[in-house]
This record gives sequence, structure tokens and C-alpha cells, in this order.
Amino acid sequence: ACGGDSTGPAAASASTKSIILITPNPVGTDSFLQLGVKGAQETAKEIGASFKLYESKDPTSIAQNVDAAVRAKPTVIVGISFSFDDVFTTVPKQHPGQSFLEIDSCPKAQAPNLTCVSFKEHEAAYLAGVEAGLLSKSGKLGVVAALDSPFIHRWIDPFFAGAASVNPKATGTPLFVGGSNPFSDPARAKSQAQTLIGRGVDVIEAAASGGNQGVFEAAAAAGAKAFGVDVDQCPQSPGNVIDNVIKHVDVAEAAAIKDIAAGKAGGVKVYGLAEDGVGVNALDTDLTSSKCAVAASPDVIAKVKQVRDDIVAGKITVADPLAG
Amino acid sequence: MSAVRLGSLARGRAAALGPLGRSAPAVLAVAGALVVTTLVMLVVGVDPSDAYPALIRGAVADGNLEYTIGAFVPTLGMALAFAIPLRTGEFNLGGDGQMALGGVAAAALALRVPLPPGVAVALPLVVAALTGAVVAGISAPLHTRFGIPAIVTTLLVSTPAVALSSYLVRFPLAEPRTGIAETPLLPDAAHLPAIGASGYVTIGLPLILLLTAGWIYVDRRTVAGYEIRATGANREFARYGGVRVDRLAVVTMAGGGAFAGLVGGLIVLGPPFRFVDGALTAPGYTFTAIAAVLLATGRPIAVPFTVALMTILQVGGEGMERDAGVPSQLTQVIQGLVIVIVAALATTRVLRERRARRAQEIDVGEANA
Amino acid sequence: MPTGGDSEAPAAELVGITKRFGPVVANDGIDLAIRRGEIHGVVGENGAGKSTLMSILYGLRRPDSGHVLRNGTRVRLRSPAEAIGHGLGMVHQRFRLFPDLTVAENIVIGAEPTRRGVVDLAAAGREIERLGEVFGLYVDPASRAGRLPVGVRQRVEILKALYREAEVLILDEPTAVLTPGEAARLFDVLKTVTRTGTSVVLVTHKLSEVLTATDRVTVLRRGRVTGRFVTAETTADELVIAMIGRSLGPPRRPAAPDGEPDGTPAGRPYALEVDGLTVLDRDGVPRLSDVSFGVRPGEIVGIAGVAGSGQRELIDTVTGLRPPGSATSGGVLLSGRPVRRGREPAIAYVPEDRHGRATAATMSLAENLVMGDHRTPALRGRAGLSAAAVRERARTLVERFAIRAASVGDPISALSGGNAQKAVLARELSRGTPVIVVEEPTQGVDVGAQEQIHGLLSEARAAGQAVLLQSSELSELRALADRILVMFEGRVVAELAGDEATEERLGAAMTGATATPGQAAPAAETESSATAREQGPADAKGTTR
Amino acid sequence: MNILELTFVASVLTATTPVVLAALGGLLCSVSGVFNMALEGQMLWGAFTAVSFSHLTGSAWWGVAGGVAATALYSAVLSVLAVTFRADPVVIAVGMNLLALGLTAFLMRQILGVGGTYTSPDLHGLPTLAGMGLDHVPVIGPVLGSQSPLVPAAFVLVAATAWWLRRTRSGLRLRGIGQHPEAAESLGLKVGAYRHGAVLAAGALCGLAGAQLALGNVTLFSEGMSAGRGWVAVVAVMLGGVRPLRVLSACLLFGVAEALGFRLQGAGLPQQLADAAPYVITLLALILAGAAGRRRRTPLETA
Ligand SMILES: Nc1ncnc2c1ncn2[C@@H]1O[C@H](COP(=O)(O)OP(=O)(O)OP(=O)(O)O)[C@@H](O)[C@H]1O
Ligand SMILES: Nc1ncnc2c1ncn2[C@@H]1O[C@H](COP(=O)(O)OP(=O)(O)OP(=O)(O)O)[C@@H](O)[C@H]1O
Ligand SMILES: [Mg+2]
Ligand SMILES: [Mg+2]
Repeated sequence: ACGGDSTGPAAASASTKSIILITPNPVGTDSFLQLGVKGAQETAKEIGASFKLYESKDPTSIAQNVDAAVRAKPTVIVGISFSFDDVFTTVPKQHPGQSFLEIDSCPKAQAPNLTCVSFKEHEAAYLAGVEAGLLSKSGKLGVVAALDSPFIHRWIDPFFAGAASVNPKATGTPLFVGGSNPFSDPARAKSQAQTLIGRGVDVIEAAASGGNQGVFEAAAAAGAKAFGVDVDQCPQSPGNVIDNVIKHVDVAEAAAIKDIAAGKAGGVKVYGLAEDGVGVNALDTDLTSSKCAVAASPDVIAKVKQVRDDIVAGKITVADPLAG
Repeated sequence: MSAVRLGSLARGRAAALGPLGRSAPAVLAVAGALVVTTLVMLVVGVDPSDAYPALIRGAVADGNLEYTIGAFVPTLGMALAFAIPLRTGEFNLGGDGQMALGGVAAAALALRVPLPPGVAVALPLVVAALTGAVVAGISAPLHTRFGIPAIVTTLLVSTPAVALSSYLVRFPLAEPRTGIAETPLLPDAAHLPAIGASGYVTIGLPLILLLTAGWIYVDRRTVAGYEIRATGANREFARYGGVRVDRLAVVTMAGGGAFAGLVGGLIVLGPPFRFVDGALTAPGYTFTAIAAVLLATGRPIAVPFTVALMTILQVGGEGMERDAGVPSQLTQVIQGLVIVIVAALATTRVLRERRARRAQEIDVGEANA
Repeated sequence: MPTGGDSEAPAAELVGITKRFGPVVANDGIDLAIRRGEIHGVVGENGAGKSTLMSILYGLRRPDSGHVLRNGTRVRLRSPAEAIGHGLGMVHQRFRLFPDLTVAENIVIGAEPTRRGVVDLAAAGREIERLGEVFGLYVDPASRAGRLPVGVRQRVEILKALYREAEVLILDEPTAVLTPGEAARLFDVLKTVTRTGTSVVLVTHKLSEVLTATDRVTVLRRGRVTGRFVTAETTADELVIAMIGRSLGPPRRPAAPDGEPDGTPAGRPYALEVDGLTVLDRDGVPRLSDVSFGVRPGEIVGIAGVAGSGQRELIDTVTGLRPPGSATSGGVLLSGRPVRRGREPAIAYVPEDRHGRATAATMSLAENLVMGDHRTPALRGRAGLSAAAVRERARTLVERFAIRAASVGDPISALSGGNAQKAVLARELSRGTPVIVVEEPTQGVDVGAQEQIHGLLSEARAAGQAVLLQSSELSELRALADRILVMFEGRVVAELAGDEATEERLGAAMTGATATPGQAAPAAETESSATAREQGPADAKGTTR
Repeated sequence: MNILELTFVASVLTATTPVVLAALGGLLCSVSGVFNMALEGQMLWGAFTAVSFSHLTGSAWWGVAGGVAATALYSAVLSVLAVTFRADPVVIAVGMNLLALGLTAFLMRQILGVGGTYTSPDLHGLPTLAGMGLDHVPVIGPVLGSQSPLVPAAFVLVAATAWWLRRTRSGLRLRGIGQHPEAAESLGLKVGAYRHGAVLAAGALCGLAGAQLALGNVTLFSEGMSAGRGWVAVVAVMLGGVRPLRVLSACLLFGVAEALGFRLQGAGLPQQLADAAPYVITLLALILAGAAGRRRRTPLETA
């Protein structure tokens, strides 16, 4: 509900609806981006809109892609991730008739024609930590993450905090893949996981994007357990993955796009446990059919559900590493 | 050590200098590349009549030109970073590290030290260039004093330099409460003055063009250029002629590094006006530039043109992805193919020799026989 | 040994060979027959087509027309492999050894004896020893080729061909880089080789060698045969006329500098003075010990000595080019002031190593002609180095020194060896410096050019320049130098006036006979000192026996 | 603790094997006188084709064979253009590396049907030595038990190559050709043929490297998964020159430094600095070696 309805989105919806999704990097091995693409694609099909994907390579090409998208005048321009904060601070103001949607972040100065969706993934990571704390025998936990960057700490710090909440003696070690292709180096990720296992770690959260499978392989070979992130990764290594820290990007994205298409734009929609925007598989009803190892521990599931309720009720506050 | 062979490689390349205007093989090369690329498109079911216009539009039309220029500037800068030391026979493969540390230095200065307008742009650029010069410059004494070829040291220094820049923006210089490792926004006074509306064409363009022209002039018309070329052609000959080759190696290595550092500074002082971790190295300017310089087969004057070609391919490739539905992986395939084919045709010795033979006709000295 | 065809036919015969390089006709209908067991000399000016003809005989190049007969049968030589198969062997002027391989590996590579798939170096070693015995060519099969002195390298090259049972051995300017002693032994070897029926083709610029070592001679000029001689029945003058179309002037001592009343420059102060110079190498081993001498304006001082006696260190120190890192004491003074390290600009210098030091092969002739002088204001344009001025100077020099080149813009590598040498001389002599240092000025250069170069040096002397001339051609030293200093093991062991320096006296001094009586024969000396120079005493192992 | 040290050795070996194999290929090229900077792209291509063949045939060993063959074929681009037509090998390599990145990502979607990462329980990885019954042998068991047979094979290949270069007819000829091609040619050696052979063999070795990476170290293919290992191999070749054991040492030095960096991460070293460690250590080692070798250096003077 912002100005210029007659020219921009409305005009487009009168003829054909269209969605342009811009990623900050090539989608490649990034399961988060893959899910974002899938969500937008399916929503487009659902509402009868055409869909286009622009993959960017660097900040300049993000800006160029946004420009090109603006020229194409689609129903909505979706940008995924905080990499759009800078561009979406200025461009929506220059094109008030165009709707924009930023997934996973929001610029400080938000224009009225920009809708934002963000997630409290730390809440889900905390839940995974609870599971890990309960299931670890050694009390030693680890995370193999792609890079030591602030955003990735949202999967690390709450994970260890969750574990500590149920097992005060639990300790956590993060190791980072790094190197020249940190987001797609399964061999290095596997090696990091083996290093952790060599130190007695028996539960590892894999936050290494394309490297996750390497972590699972290391865990499987050594009888350790792992957590996946972003999507349900249990089928990739049945029995070895306890659970996943899931971000329902597709769900949130679909809802936001539909709202915008229906003329309800603007504002920030935050998806946490309360909104079912993030979660773990243990909370799912059809868990038994999944291949997640947590299914075999009903007591853990019960505890997780209880913690979830406590978080939703505000009894437990999960610290957001980015807020500090 | 393989230095011997690499040295001759450089000599051969630095050697292939010659006058202007022998562009026939380059044209042939581009034509050949087009043919093969078209075939690839047809095979995978992309309509070339959509793809090529999309490529051109993506590079120069519809307001994309500014982005092409935005990519041309750093690529040309990185080309000089490689080409300048190459003239003395040294390979600078460490552009990434020089650029990243140059960028961090510029960002740190702009963020930490309040500077008056004008100076706030100029000084960070100068500091960026100096930083790049120092990072590259160390390779020269490592070669002359310890015998480790620059092609090795530049490569070995680059990764730690990038890692250091990454560490600096992750910790001491980080913007708090944001997802990525990046610095805060630089103060307005430090933003590169833009030419035109978008902000992507900045004074970086005239600056780099001016500097390139300066380099070509120095190379062709000055004593220093002569000494540099002589060193590249035969180091011992230059030493014999009184050229201080070791000092020259430092100067050219550092000169190349200065350009890489300057590019880092230009990127950081341009939109989005901050150092974003990985953003400098992600576009792969360093290796694109190397390919462009080698395609120019040692002719400085050709460098801006080969850089333009590569940039158009790169930026236009994204347009092709957007408008013609060419998958992004295919864009890479096409770029790779174009480089291979253009190199095959333009740098082929067999071809060069034929060219050289044709040039050999005039008979000046015969009179005194 | 394979013998096809009738035994009366020449071992090899080139028939009507024509070869063009673009507009240049390098060989123009050349006929040449090489008899069994003879040494056949091939001479001619620089660029006459000798190397081209030899490369055709060895399958490296294919003729545009004409063909080759072996023992009377026409053979196809499309590659060296085929030539080797037909019993041809070649020793190139610029040696073609693999520096990091051992002597044995160098010799057998391409025709290795094997035992169960493994190269049988022991067998190779035995065969090399056997050949050594038969032909008097001794080398240590286990030493690394890159560390051998030139004379030994050449023996390896010859062994390479003999090992492949070459019946026709081609040598392109084999003595250009050898000392007189080494050259003498080479000819002994060649004589031995021909005794087994092998034929030798010898390309050379040294008429004395032609006259003493060959049986017959063919002269080329501008790609054509201009004379065929039986050596015993000809004279140097006849050969020269066939080569350059005229005879050489009489050998003359350079004229005294103008305006010098008593005809000697003795009264003048030294232009170049070397005083108690001692140079140690990185390992602290002395390469020069207490060398002192002076060169006066208008004087040519010659330096003689077997390779590795300290000439290199002396000249590098005088010109300032010696790389830092070694200790020196004593000094080099230039009109009283010490020379500048790096490169002394007031000394013109013609280096021996034409390809490695004196020129940059890929740069144009014009660019090569200004090196060292490129900072002079005369070459400055409005800003920077004026391309026009550079070209102009090049044209002037090309004209004045009669350098034959297609264009001053062509790379200097397109010049023939003699013309490249003249270009280097032109550059250095035209600088008008008070002192000129010249090394091996006529190496690989034809007789006509030799005469010209000698003339240029005499002119420099007459113009009052001080010339320090290092040469392994004793005749050259004797013809040009006012005084000759003989070096041995880093010292000046003798000083002879030009006219009292006989070959014998020089030869004796060069072997250190005057300094340390009772030294071994010249042959052994040449090698051990040359070895020391190239590999340093620390790891000098016996490369000969 | 003994076990810890053994796992450290094991992890270094795992990490280094693909680099060693690729570097061995680079070494062959370097011995023959061709500068091969395309190892990164070839290793990636090898990883992709090995996984594809394993996926299509259901056999890890067919995967290895397919990867080796396909990568040798891929390296023919370099061999034909750089050896036959004498085009600039560096530019060709820049193009080939880019081409491999795009082509694997593109074909992945065509052949394996997914983008990003391909993994499947049906994908057959290489067996481990433990699985082949070697786990009870002392030392070998704990160190090599979890490794694929290609790990020991890589080291055997290095030794074999060193021996082959030193002792055999073709090895000797290859060395000669690299040192002085004109000399080799004038002895009738087929310089081009040997160089083609070296470049193709390098392709095969990079194929093996890729197969080990994708079917040995892990069992999956992921876009860009060579992740700079080919560049490390290039550096190792530059450092080791034409000497197999030196190249191997360079790889191992790098691998040990990298593994140490990993461990130091656990002790609180920031990841970015741990990333730098192997490069810094290698550089320091080079400087020390350079300083020591300075006095002994003799000029390599060719005839
Ligand atoms: N590859 C080539 N391309 C062009 N011209 C050539 C080539 N090789 C030789 N020539 C020319 O052919 C002529 C004969 O050269 P060649 O090397 O046979 O002379 P040469 O008698 O060996 O001279 P020198 O005494 O200097 O060794 C010269 O004019 C030379 O410039
Ligand atoms: N590409 C070329 N273009 C023109 N001329 C050439 C070329 N290659 C060779 N030549 C000529 O052929 C000669 C090469 O023959 P060769 O190897 O005998 O050298 P050279 O003339 O004897 O030189 P030097 O005596 O200085 O070693 C050169 O001197 C040159 O005149
Ligand atoms: Mg010749
Ligand atoms: Mg010659």
C-alpha cells in the first residue's frame, strides 16, 4: 500500500505478473540460495507469474542486476541476503512505484516500497544445541563453518549456548573451512570434522554450505553425529544427521511475495520460532518418516518442544550474536 | 629451479614487441571465437540471435555502460599491475593481495582520519597505491637476494595478504551488527566524485586512462622505458649498458603493485563506499587482466583494447544471462572458450613468425655492402 | 659400417642446393662433394650461406631445390633423425648440450643402450671410454655437462656424433670459442677420426686452420660456390680473393698516434691504471692477485692467457660490471679517479659474449646501437628518448661502419654474426670514451670483417684512445698491440713488447712456464684452470684424465 | 599422544594426495619444458568426470578410469595449442581453468541432474585400505586404514616417476627435451611428441587427483571443489622445479603447515590467519633455503 499503484505493480499485475530474484553470489552450492530460488519459483507458478533469476558475482554486479530488474518493471524485485542492504537503501527511494523485497535482512533506512523478511535463525540453532547437548556423550561439541564471519556466528554461538543450557559441562569448538573456496570445499570440511573428532568431539554442526557433506562423511566414518543447516540434510547421510537448523526461506518468501502481489507491501516481517519461519525437524509432525536420527529419541524431542515453547513464550531469550 | 625456463618465457613475451597496427590476427581470433561460441550456443539450445544482442546490450546499452566502465577501470588497473613488471621479465601473479591490502589501507585511513574534502579522496588513494607497492615490492629483493622468482613469491604473498585484509575487516575495522565482514560506510568526503548520475563512473576512469597513457608514453618514449624493455629482453645486456637492473626490478615490481593497490583504493572509495570482505577479489580482476595483457602480446598500446574486450565479455555475459536466459555456467564456458581461442590465434608463434617474415622486406643497409 | 653404393663415390654430395629465406637467397645452386676420409673446409664471409648449407646436409632445414647423395645414393633428409640414420653427425657452433645431464647421458641420449628397459649407463661408459681411446678424446662420463670447460664440451659434442657412428662429421665454426691449445688438440682428434674413413666438414673463418687442417676447401660467397681448392696447392691470398673478391691489405702495425713527436705515447699519463688489484670470489679464493699495469692514451695493450687466467675478473672489475659480493683490494683508476661500480660510463666495452651480454636479440638494431649511450642529451627528444634520434644515430653508424642490415628497425638477431659484431664495435667505438676495453673482437667473424675491425681499432688508437685488448688469437695481439700482458692464474706473469712477442714466447708465458717452472704440459693446464673458473675449486672434480 | 600424531599424519596425507598427484603432472610438463598452469581446472574436471562415470557405471574404479581418460582428453587442449601451435600456455591455462569451472557446473545439471552439490548414497566412493583388509597391519593400519588405495599409490607414483626419469630411455629423453629442445631436436628426438605425452600424462594425473578428491577424500561432487588445490600444485612445481622429490617435499611442507594451521584454529588463531599459515611457512622455508643456497649457487650456463 504505497504510492504509485496505478503505474507500477498494479499495471504489471493487470497484464502479467512477474518476479525477479537476484542473488548476491552464483547460487552454486549454497543451499540457502537454492531454497530461496525454489521458493520464488514455486510462488511464481502458484500466482501465475513469470520468474527470472539474476545471479550476481560481486557488489557491482548486484547493483547492475538491480538496475536491470528495475528497467524490466516486474511485480516484485527480490533480493536475498544482507548484501542488498546498501543497494536497497537507495534504489527503492528512486523508484517509488516499484516493489522490492529483501530476504534475510533490512537496511537501516527502509523505504515504504521495500518489504523485508528476516529470520531468527539463532533460535533454531539454539534448539539444535539443546539436542546436541542431550545427545553428546563426551560433552564436546563442534561446528565446522565455512568462514569466520559475523553472520555465520548466528549458527555457532547459540548452538553452544543451547547445549550448555542442558549440559553445563558441554564445551564447543568451532573450526572454519577457509581457503580459497570456503563455501564449496567438502574435502577440507571433512578434514576439519576429523580434526574435531580426533579431539573427542562427538556431535558436529555443519555450517559449511557445499562442504557439509564432507562433515557428514567424517561423522559417519567415526560414529559421530552431525547437524545440517538450511534444508533437511538428513537424507544425505541417513542415521548420521541428528537434525537440521532450518530456515523456511521459501515459506516466508512465498508469503511476502503473495502479500506484495496483493498490494500489501512494506514493513519488516520477522520469522522466528513463533512464526514457524525457522525450526528444527524435531518439531515436525511427520518426523518419523524423515531420516533424522533424533527421531529415535522421544525424550529429546519432548525437551526441544518444551524449549521451543519457552522461547516463544519469552521465558528463554536466545542471544543474537549480531545484536551484540 | 624452473626460474630459468620461466625467465625465457618472459623474455619471449616481452620480446614480441613491435609497432602498432598488426591487428589482423586479433580480429581473426575474435571471429574464430565467435564461431565456436555460436556452435556451443546452438548445441545447448540457446538462440544466438537472442544471446549476442543481449551480450552487447548487457555491456553497453540500457544504462549498462556505466557498469562496464565500472569493471573496466579496475581491470585496466590490474592489467598494468601485471604488465609493468612483465616488461622487465617479472611475473606479478599476486595482484589480489596487493589490491586487497591497498583497499583496506584506503578504507582504514578514510574511516579513522578526518580529512578535508579533496584530500579525503586523494590521500587514501595514494596510501592504497603505496601499500600495494610495498606488498609487491618485497618480491624484488626476494628474487635478487634469495633467488626466489617473483612468479612464486607474488603468488605466495598474495593469499596471506588477502587473509590479512579479511582479518582486518572482520575484527579491527568491522562494522558492528552486520552480517558480512565489512567496514562501516566511508564518510561522504571520501567518496570518489562521480561522473554522471549513477555513481559507478567516477573520476577513477580518467585517472586510470591518464595513468595508462603515462605508462605507454614512459615505455615507448623515455629512457626509463628503454631500460625496462632492455632488462626484459636481456638482463645481462641491460646491466652491461649501465642499467641498475636490481633497482629497476624493485621499481617496476612496486610500480605494478602500486596500480593493484590503487585499484583496491578505487573500489573501496567507489560504491558501495566500503570495504566488503571478498568483494575485491570475487570478480577475478587479477586473472582477467593477466589474460588481457598476454593477449596483447607485449604491446602496451593494445592493452586497453584487450582489457575492454575482456570486460565487455564479462559484464555483457551477465546481460546475456539476464536477458537471453543463458545459464550463468554457460557464460563461464563461453568466456573460457573465447580466451582459449583468442589466445590460440593471437599468441600463436607459428602465426607470429609468418607475420614477422612478411614484415621483412625493406633494404636499408645494403647500400654499404 | 654400412656402405651403400659404390665405394668410389663421395661420402656425401650436395647437388644444386638452393635455399631462400624470403628475399634472401642463402644458398644458390650449390654443389659440394665430400670425399671419404677427408677434412673438407668450407669458408666464406659472414652470411655467405655456410651454416644454412650445413643445416641442410644435417636435415635441419629442407632445401627449396637440390638434393643430397650419400655414397652415391640419393637420400631424403627431412630431419636430423634421418640424417643421423644416414651416418651424418653435426657439431653446432653454439654447443647443444643438456646442461644438467651427465656427459654419458648427453652422448647416448636418443641412442641409449638399455638393459631390460633401463638405460645401461655402465655400457655407455664403456663405449665412451673405448671411443676415447680410439680417437684420443677423453672425458669423464659422470660429470655434468653444464660444468665442463668449453674445450671439453666440444669433445662431448664430437663424441656424440662418433657414438652414433657418424661417417660424415660436420663442424660449424668449432674453434671460435676454443683457446689455441684446445684448437690444436681438436685438429689432432679430427685427423685421427679421418683415419677410420670418417669424413669431416669444417666451417671456419680462420684461414690458418684451413691451411693447416684441411685437405680440400670450398669457398662460398653470397650463396654461391666461388672457389674449390686442394689445400696443399693454394694460398691464403687465393682463398681470400675467392671469399671477398679482393685480397687483404698487408698486415700492418697500427700507425703511431698523430702529433706524437717521438711516435710513442710513453710520456703521457695513464688513461687507465690498474694498481695492485686483488679480487677474491665468494669462497674467498683469489681470482686476481696483485695485478698492476697502465694503458696510455694512443696505446693498445693486449691481454693474453689461457681461458680462466683472470681475464674475465680483470675486465669485469675494470668496467665496473663485476657483481658485488666478492672482496677486492687495490684499485682501478680512470685518469686518476676510481672507476664507478655497476658500469663505468667512461669506458667503452666490447664484450666477448655477443649474445649473452653485448646485444639483446629481440630488440631492434637501432635500440641495440644506443645501449649505454641512451642517457645522453643528444638522444633526448622534447620529452624523453627521441625515437627519431635513435634511428638517426643507428643509420649513421650503419653507414659509417658498413654494417649490413635490412633495416635498423629489425631485431639484431637477423644480422649475421659478423655484422652483429660490427654493430657492437660501432656502438662502443663511436662513444668517444678515453678508454676502450675489447674482448675477442673477431671471434666468428669473416676475414673481410676481421680486417675492418682491426682497422677500426687502429683508428681508435690513432685518435688517442687507450685500448685494452683481450684476445685468444695471438696473431691478432701481435698485429695490434703495443704491449702484451700475459696472465696466468690471476697474475700478470709477463709483459712483452708487441714486436718481441713471438708465438713461442707468448705460449710459454701463458702456461705459467716463466712464473712456475716445471708446470705440466699446456694441454693439462688449459683444462684445469678453465675448470676452476667454471665450477669453482670447491667442487672441481676431475673432468679429464 | 601416539594416536593423535598418527591421525595428524593421516590427515596430512589425505589432504596432500590430490595436490601431490596434480603436482606430479605439473612436474612432468615442467620437465618437458611446458609450463602448465591449468592444473586447477584439470583437477576440477577430473573430479567431475570421475563422479559422473561412477554415477553412470555404478563403480568407483570405472569412475577413476573415466576421470583419468576424460581429463587426459581435456588436457589435449593445452597440448595441441601450446605444443603444436606454440600458443601462450599461460593464457590457454587461464582460459582452461575458467572453462572447467563453467563446464563442470553446466554439465553437472545435465548429467547428474542437480546444481551445487551432487551426493547420493548410490554414488560409489573408493574403498578404504581398511576395507581391503589392511587395518591390522601396524602403523599402516592406523595411518592408512581410512585412506583410499590412491593415497599410497600417489606416493609410489612419485617414486616411480623419479626412477623413471632417472633411469629409463624415455625419462632421459624427456629431461633432455626440457633442458634444451633444439639440442634434442638436432639429435633426432621428437620434441613435440614427448611434450604432448607429458601434457596428456599430466592430464591423466590431474584426473587421478580429481578422482581421489571426489571419490577418495569424500564421495561427492561440488561446484568448484578443487578449491585452489591445483594452484598449490602449481606453486609446488615452481618450487621443486624438475625434481620429483623436491616437488613432493614442497607439497608435504605445505600440507603440514596447513594441517598445523587447522589445529591452531582450535587453539584460538583466527581463521584468516590460519589460512595464511601454509603460505607464510612455505615462503619462510624458501627464504631460508635461498639464503643457505646463495653461497653454493653456480650459474647454470648453457653451451
Ligand atoms: N632463418 C633464417 N631466416 C631468414 N634469413 C636467414 C635465416 N637463416 C639464415 N638466413 C640468412 O641466410 C644467409 C646465410 O646465412 P648463414 O647463417 O648460412 O651464413 P653463414 O655463412 O653461416 O654466416 P656466418 O659466417 O656469420 O656464420 C644470411 O643472409 C642470413 O641472414
Ligand atoms: N630468424 C632469422 N631471421 C633472419 N636471419 C636469421 C634468422 N635466424 C638466423 N638468421 C641468420 O642465420 C644466422 C644463424 O646461423 P648461426 O647459428 O651459424 O649463427 P652465426 O651467424 O654463426 O652467429 P654467431 O657466429 O654470432 O654465433 C644468423 O647469424 C643470422 O644471420
Ligand atoms: Mg654460420
Ligand atoms: Mg657465425
